[in-house]
Amino acid sequence: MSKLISQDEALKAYHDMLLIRRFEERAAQLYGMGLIAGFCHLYIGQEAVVVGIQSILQPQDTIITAYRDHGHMLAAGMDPKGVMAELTGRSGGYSKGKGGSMHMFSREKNFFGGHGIVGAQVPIGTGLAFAHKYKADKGVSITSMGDGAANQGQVYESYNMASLWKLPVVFIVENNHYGMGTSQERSSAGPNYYGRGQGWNIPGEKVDGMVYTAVKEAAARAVDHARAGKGPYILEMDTYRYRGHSMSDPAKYRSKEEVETVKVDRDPIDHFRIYMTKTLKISEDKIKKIEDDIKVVVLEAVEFSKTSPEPDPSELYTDILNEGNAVT
Amino acid sequence: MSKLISQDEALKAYHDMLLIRRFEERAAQLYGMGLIAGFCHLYIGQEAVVVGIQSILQPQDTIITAYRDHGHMLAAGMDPKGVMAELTGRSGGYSKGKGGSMHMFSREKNFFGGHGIVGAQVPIGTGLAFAHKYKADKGVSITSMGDGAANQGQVYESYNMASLWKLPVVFIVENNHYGMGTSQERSSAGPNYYGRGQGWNIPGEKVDGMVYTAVKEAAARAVDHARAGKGPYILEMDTYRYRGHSMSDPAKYRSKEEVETVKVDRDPIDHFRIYMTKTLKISEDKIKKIEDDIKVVVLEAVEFSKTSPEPDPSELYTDILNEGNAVT
Amino acid sequence: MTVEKTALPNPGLTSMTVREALRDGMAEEMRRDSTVFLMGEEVAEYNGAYKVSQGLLDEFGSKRIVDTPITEHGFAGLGVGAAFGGLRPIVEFMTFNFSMQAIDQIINSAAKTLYMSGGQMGCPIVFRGPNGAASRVGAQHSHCYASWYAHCPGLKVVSPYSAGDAKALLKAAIRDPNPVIFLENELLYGHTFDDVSQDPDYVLPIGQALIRRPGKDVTITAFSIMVGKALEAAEALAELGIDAEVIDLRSIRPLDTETIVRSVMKTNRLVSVEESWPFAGIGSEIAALMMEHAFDYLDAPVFRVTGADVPMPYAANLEHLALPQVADIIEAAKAVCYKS
Amino acid sequence: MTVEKTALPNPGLTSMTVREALRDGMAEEMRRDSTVFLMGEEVAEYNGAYKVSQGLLDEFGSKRIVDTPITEHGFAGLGVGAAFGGLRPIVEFMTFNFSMQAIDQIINSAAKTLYMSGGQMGCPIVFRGPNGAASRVGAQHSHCYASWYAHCPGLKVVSPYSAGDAKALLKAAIRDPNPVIFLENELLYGHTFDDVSQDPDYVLPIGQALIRRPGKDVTITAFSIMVGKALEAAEALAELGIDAEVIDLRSIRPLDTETIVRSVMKTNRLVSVEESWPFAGIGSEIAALMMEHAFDYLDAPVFRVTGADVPMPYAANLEHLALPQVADIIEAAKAVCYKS
Ligand SMILES: Cc1ncc(C[n+]2csc(CCOP(=O)(O)OP(=O)(O)O)c2C)c(N)n1
Ligand SMILES: Cc1ncc(C[n+]2csc(CCOP(=O)(O)OP(=O)(O)O)c2C)c(N)n1
Ligand SMILES: [Mg+2]
Ligand SMILES: [Mg+2]
Repeated sequence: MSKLISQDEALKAYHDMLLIRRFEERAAQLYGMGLIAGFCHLYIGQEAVVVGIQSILQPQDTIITAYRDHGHMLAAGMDPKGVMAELTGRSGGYSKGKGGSMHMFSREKNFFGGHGIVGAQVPIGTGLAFAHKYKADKGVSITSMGDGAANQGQVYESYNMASLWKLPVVFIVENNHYGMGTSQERSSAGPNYYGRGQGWNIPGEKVDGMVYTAVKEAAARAVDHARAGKGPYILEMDTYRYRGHSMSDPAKYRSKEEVETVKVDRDPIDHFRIYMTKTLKISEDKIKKIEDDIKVVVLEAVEFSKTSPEPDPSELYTDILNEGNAVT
Repeated sequence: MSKLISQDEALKAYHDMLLIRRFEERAAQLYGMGLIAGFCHLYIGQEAVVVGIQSILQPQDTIITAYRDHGHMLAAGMDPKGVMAELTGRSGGYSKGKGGSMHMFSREKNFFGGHGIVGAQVPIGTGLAFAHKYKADKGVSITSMGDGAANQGQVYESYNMASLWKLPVVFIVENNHYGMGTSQERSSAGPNYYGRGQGWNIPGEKVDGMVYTAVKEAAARAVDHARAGKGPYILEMDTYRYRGHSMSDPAKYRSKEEVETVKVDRDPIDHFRIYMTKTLKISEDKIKKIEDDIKVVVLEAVEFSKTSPEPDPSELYTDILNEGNAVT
Repeated sequence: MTVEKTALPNPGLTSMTVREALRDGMAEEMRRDSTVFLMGEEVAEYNGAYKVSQGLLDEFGSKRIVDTPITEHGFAGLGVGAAFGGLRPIVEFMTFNFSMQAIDQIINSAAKTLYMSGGQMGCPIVFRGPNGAASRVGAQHSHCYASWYAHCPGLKVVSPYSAGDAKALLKAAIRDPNPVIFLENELLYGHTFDDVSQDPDYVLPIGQALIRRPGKDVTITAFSIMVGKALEAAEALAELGIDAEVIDLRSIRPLDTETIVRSVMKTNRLVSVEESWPFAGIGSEIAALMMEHAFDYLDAPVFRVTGADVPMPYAANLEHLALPQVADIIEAAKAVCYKS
Repeated sequence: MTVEKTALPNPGLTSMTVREALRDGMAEEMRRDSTVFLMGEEVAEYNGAYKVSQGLLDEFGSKRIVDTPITEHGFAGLGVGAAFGGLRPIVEFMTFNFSMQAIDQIINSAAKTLYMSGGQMGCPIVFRGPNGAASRVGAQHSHCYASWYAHCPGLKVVSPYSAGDAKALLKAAIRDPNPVIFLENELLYGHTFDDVSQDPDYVLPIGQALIRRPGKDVTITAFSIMVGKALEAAEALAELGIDAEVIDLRSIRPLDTETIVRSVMKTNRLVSVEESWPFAGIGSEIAALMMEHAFDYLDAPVFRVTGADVPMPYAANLEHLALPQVADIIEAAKAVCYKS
């Protein structure tokens, strides 16, 4: 059993998880209104994963994931305004509106994207770990992928190099049991993902990704291992996405009951709220305050994302190449 | 312990292994004389692997490998003349001189190449297995790769599909312990290759690839498994290449002693010869006859490869596309 | 929309979307030849990410309509092996952007092996899927691969515009004994055309361009979705007194150079339209070919209308600027006619 | 061999092979900047499959000279991540043929991310290695990628001829804050040139072509090994009374259009030479550019000398026929000068 966490930590975790959920609920609305377009992949249901991991990271650690990335960004402390404005393709977005939902970055928060090609972030995250080791900055690379992505060959090429060279990387398989409309059973041979590192001498474990404390504790083990110079570690997070794959997916490949069961039995936020009130004895007032604050923050983000101007037409031809010889 | 094989089988196995060796020794000479150019990868030392596997195959089974392919071709019964003439780039070669050492094929013998891109033959071989299953022809695909190739991501993408769909494919890792100048230890994390299938529910075993009977027995288990519809199987063949990676490689990355030890202690042909005379009581005469026959066959191949004309210049523009709609 | 005119027998045309036409084309060929099968991500139970394979699983079952893991490198290679093994795979890329993961298998294994084997190892395979920009999907999902694939011998490269062409050319591609790159367009999937033959024997030879609008003042070449824009531009140009001939290339490799040259001999002017980047694009090739085959007929330099030389931006206004618009084609045509 | 002439200060030249020049270029930059490292197959203990990294492991150790497994997709992506993480990787492909396995990372991750991030995520990385045909290595090992990479914004593409350029441009590529594709040529590795600067501060800006031989009758453009063939052809042409100007492109993207146009304004004729396939090649782009920028100066259509439009054959006689030879360039130059 997990040991109890502090009230402060709980409040922060609750804040971060709820922010992600409320933020994305709004994003879905904006999508419906036509203010967001193209692909938009919601993280709703999976919030405990990123918030749990983030809770044990140090400032020099780096984070990288795929296109289902709003949660990672908000957990990393990126400004909801900048994220939402990127979703609407405005100049105030993190990529000045040029990247969109799938392609956002923050060097300041060490968030390295936001990648639209399934699996591509895995070697890149391994490269971030290579840089940590090279620079001896004691950083760890948190490299996330989906259950569908976990079949990509580049993942195993990365496992091999990470293990050979003992790179400080924690590979997170966010197993939400579907890659688009294909269930884990139909996409992936073998019993699990965390064990697939064995052939490369990489330890792994399965984690209840719906439970903040479970994620946090496993992440601490994995990150400590990597930071200590013992090489990579795999965490398979058992989680679930409530919405369709992206906004256009009616998700008919699974039953309403399946979704409802998870929502009722395992919702990371509801259950954490009960844990806060029942186990940690945090007052309803404190919790309510957070909920109210988040409402304001999200509304401000929405407002900003609507009023921030479109990028100037001249932006079409900027940022193609860096000038000069300075490292950016 | 293996049960004894018949004299006939032994004579055939000896013939095939020795043919490969003598053939390649000649090829090396022709290379030295400038009659063969470009890449030429010798199989010398690894002969027991292909000959052992071939001994249990059925006519409908298919074979595919990388560029170290002369052994596979001769074991599959391809004409040494056609193989040698391809090495010299002549019109009598299996690819009319257009393919060279790395790119030879025989639809007649179900030999599907000869591929120059490390790892590429693995999904292709898996596709041959897919075709076997689709056509329900009871065939098995024998798909070989090197220890270096076994790190390629496409191998694990293939493992996944082969296991998911229970394809009749036996993956052979010809572990000669080096990929060019890089030893297994420096290229590959994890203790072995045969166990890397576990994460995909694929059984595997390690085999002494220098011993014909050991190869044969393991191959029989693996091929039976695949043919029975139980899906893929991995065999890691512990073997050794005596020569450099290709003709230009002085192989300074390993000691002379290392090579000599293998040659003395484990040579597949020498040891098989002793087994024939000592254990199977085959007469020296019979063995001598094979050796003499091979000498003639190889000399004829050499002769053919020198006298077969270069391809007609018009061949430059043929075989780029097939005409018409017929399947070729 | 215009009705396609061809020299082949054409027993009655019907109206449908490009999406339906592609589906019907595959279904007809699968009925005709039991070695044809379709594989790709979400092609079976989901009926295709863009619903192009709607209903095929129901009709043909999971042996022939195969959902794959998200492993393009692996399943493209597997398709090549299946083709070597006597089958006729249709490999769907959810979008062609993902074909980069598989491109070694497409070029080194599918395209080059016939030659490397001295003619033994034909590889009858179709790689198909949406190519180029969709709507607001950003830089990693908007890449047009026409010029890359067309650069390489051993491949055929087809990119239809209308539903009728989509069906008849896809059928030809499936019957073709060579690897064919079949470049569709997501935005066209929902467009309806009334030029679709219902005759299951009707196929269109690969390699023939089509004059979609005859004209005498300027030739406009285009393919895929840009054909529509070129036709729109031609209408507008007519009002300006410029009579444009619009050629739908349909096939990029082989390219129907003769049809273009013949047109330029008449119009003496050429505007090439494509949505991809300019450098070494299809327009570059056409310009070079006109140099070689119609130099003395050109009254103005070939004008290339292309996508902007930038990764595709997400913002609505920038995306619009990054793609060739009707107005750009009109301006280009006016320029080569020396009218402003 | 000719000595390179440049506008930059050039404090003393020495003679060495292209192989040595590349090695020295890397070594100097590694001494200068501790974030520069080299990774690839056999680059360390073997000193490079073609010995380009000879001695680097000894000097810089295994932290900075890194042997990789044979996993191009993975290590190219790892290099991109390392670049994002603040390092300056040099990624060697044993040959560029194998870059196809990694091309998604090169295009989608390295080339497009700066744009997709609104300028935040620069990717200073060099992908280098031999490109195009070597000798008798067949279809899968002879592919020239100049046109593919040059098609794509977000990359720079360099392909030097001489040792001096190889060194000075590789140094520029390593210092460049963008992804640079550095296309070498295996057959040139052993060639000696006397144009190599020993000054560790000497770099050559990417994007400048060089007139290697001035002339007035016809312009010949070429890059990499074809520059040598073009120069040979020019000598032979001189004897026929044709004075050819030979331009070494050096950089393919950006292309130094201005230098070519200026030359064509003088000579009124252009022959483009490249070893790759014709369709949508560098010659196509140059022809299109000449249309646009020098149409009225052209007295003959641009002539493209290219590799044959076939996968590379192994047989000696066919390989010779598949590649542009000096005689082909001479014939082309005579043709555009209307001399036979
Ligand atoms: C290489 C590649 N192939 C296909 C796609 C299309 N695609 C986008 S997301 C996705 C499903 C990925 O599933 P998973 O890895 O489980 O992540 P999840 O969406 O569940 O978070 C697919 C097939 C892509 N973006 N990249
Ligand atoms: C994708 C790719 N990368 C690199 C090479 C160059 N190369 C050819 S063979 C080889 C070593 C392969 O070693 P292994 O798989 O162990 O096979 P072996 O040569 O020992 O039979 C390399 C690196 C290649 N042909 N293809
Ligand atoms: Mg998933
Ligand atoms: Mg090996």
